[in-house]
Amino acid sequence: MSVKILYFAGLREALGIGSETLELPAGVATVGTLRDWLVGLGRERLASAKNLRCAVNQEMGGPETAVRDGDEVAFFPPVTGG
Amino acid sequence: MSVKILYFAGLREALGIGSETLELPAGVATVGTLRDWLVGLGRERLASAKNLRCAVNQEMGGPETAVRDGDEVAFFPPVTGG
Amino acid sequence: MTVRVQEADFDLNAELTALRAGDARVGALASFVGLVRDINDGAGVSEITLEHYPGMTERALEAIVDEAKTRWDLYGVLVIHRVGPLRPCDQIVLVAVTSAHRGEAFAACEFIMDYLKTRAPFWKREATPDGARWVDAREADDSAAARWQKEDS
Amino acid sequence: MTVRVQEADFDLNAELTALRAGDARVGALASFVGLVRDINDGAGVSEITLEHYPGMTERALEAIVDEAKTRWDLYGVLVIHRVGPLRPCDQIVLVAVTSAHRGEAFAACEFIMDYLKTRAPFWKREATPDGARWVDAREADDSAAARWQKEDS
Repeated sequence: MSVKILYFAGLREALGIGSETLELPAGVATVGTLRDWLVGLGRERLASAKNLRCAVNQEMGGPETAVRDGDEVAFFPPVTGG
Repeated sequence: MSVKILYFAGLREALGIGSETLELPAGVATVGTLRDWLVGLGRERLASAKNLRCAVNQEMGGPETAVRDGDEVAFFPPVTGG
Repeated sequence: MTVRVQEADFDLNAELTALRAGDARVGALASFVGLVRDINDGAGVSEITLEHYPGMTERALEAIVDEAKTRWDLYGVLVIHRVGPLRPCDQIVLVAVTSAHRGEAFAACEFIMDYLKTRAPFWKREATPDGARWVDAREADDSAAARWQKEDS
Repeated sequence: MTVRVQEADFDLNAELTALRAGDARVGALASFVGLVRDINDGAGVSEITLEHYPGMTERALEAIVDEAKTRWDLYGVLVIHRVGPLRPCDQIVLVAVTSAHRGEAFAACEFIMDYLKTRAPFWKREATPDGARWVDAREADDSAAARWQKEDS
């Protein structure tokens, strides 16, 4: 299955990429397993990031949140607006 | 001694007077005794007023607050601004 | 001037802009505007009149602002309260506070309003279809003001 | 529109006037403006840049506003948040709430700000004499938001 992945703020800068669309292998079906798989691909910053936050289809999620074909998954630091 | 007495809002309307300057007899030296004395003069509304408030020289006071020559004493209902 | 009692309306934008003008320490501006409602205690209100105690009003408001400044780190405070006849939708009061951070600005703004409601000598008279009446003090205002005392103890 | 994310500045007076226009039920208007400070964590700040997550930002803000409306009786709510480059003294965010009484307006306004600070996907980058840096989230913001959850239980 294919998902669009977005990175924001310091994470986007550290990775040098704002978004990518990837084909996920079987077994990568949650935010947590997706993160581990991305670290394995060389996105080590996702492993070391402090308090990494994520959203699936623009709703806040956690490691257990399901990831399905066509989803938009975003990783980012804690928010600092306002 | 002489004091200036002010009445506000519903109390002013009920008494039909906004201010008066009176010579106080000996023994009238606090807000409480002043109030009793004014009731005796015919200002009965001061006796029946619910939650009557007072100020001496523009500072909130109570029955025990001293009244001295030249003071400005105000009686009024609870405030309702804002 | 920190405290103003006036018949005239006020320009919210001009007042808030002036309060923070050129002060780059300000990160937070909390403000409150009280407005005339066309209904109160179930009766239609066509006009209100605000009476006050000239002299004491300004002193009472300044004392409230001083108390707020001892409780929180504030850069600017403004209180404007109108008197005289007012109609529904008219502005009655403005309280505005600037600070570095929002928590202090919110707290100080609400504190000033709560104290103003119970300690500043203003009285509202409403014109209703059944005639004019003086507005009764609300118990909710006393308990709102009392909150700030509990926090001290 | 209740929620707007924009690069352009906003006219505080026009926004607040429109929010309560012609609504004589409104007795209270509480508002908050967040502003760019020229100092943060001890370093001078010459400019900030606000990044956000287009699409999710609006959804997150609307969810916060909806939550506020379930908690308090509100007539009008407005949230404007700017993105892009901003300088000291610039307006960043406006939250404004109208209600019949001040207690609800104050509470809802502060609630929306506290939730915005922890749940809306904005990120600040500061330009300082030592170079640009991303602003770290403040623990105080988490505890401010957590207050509103404790009250439920």
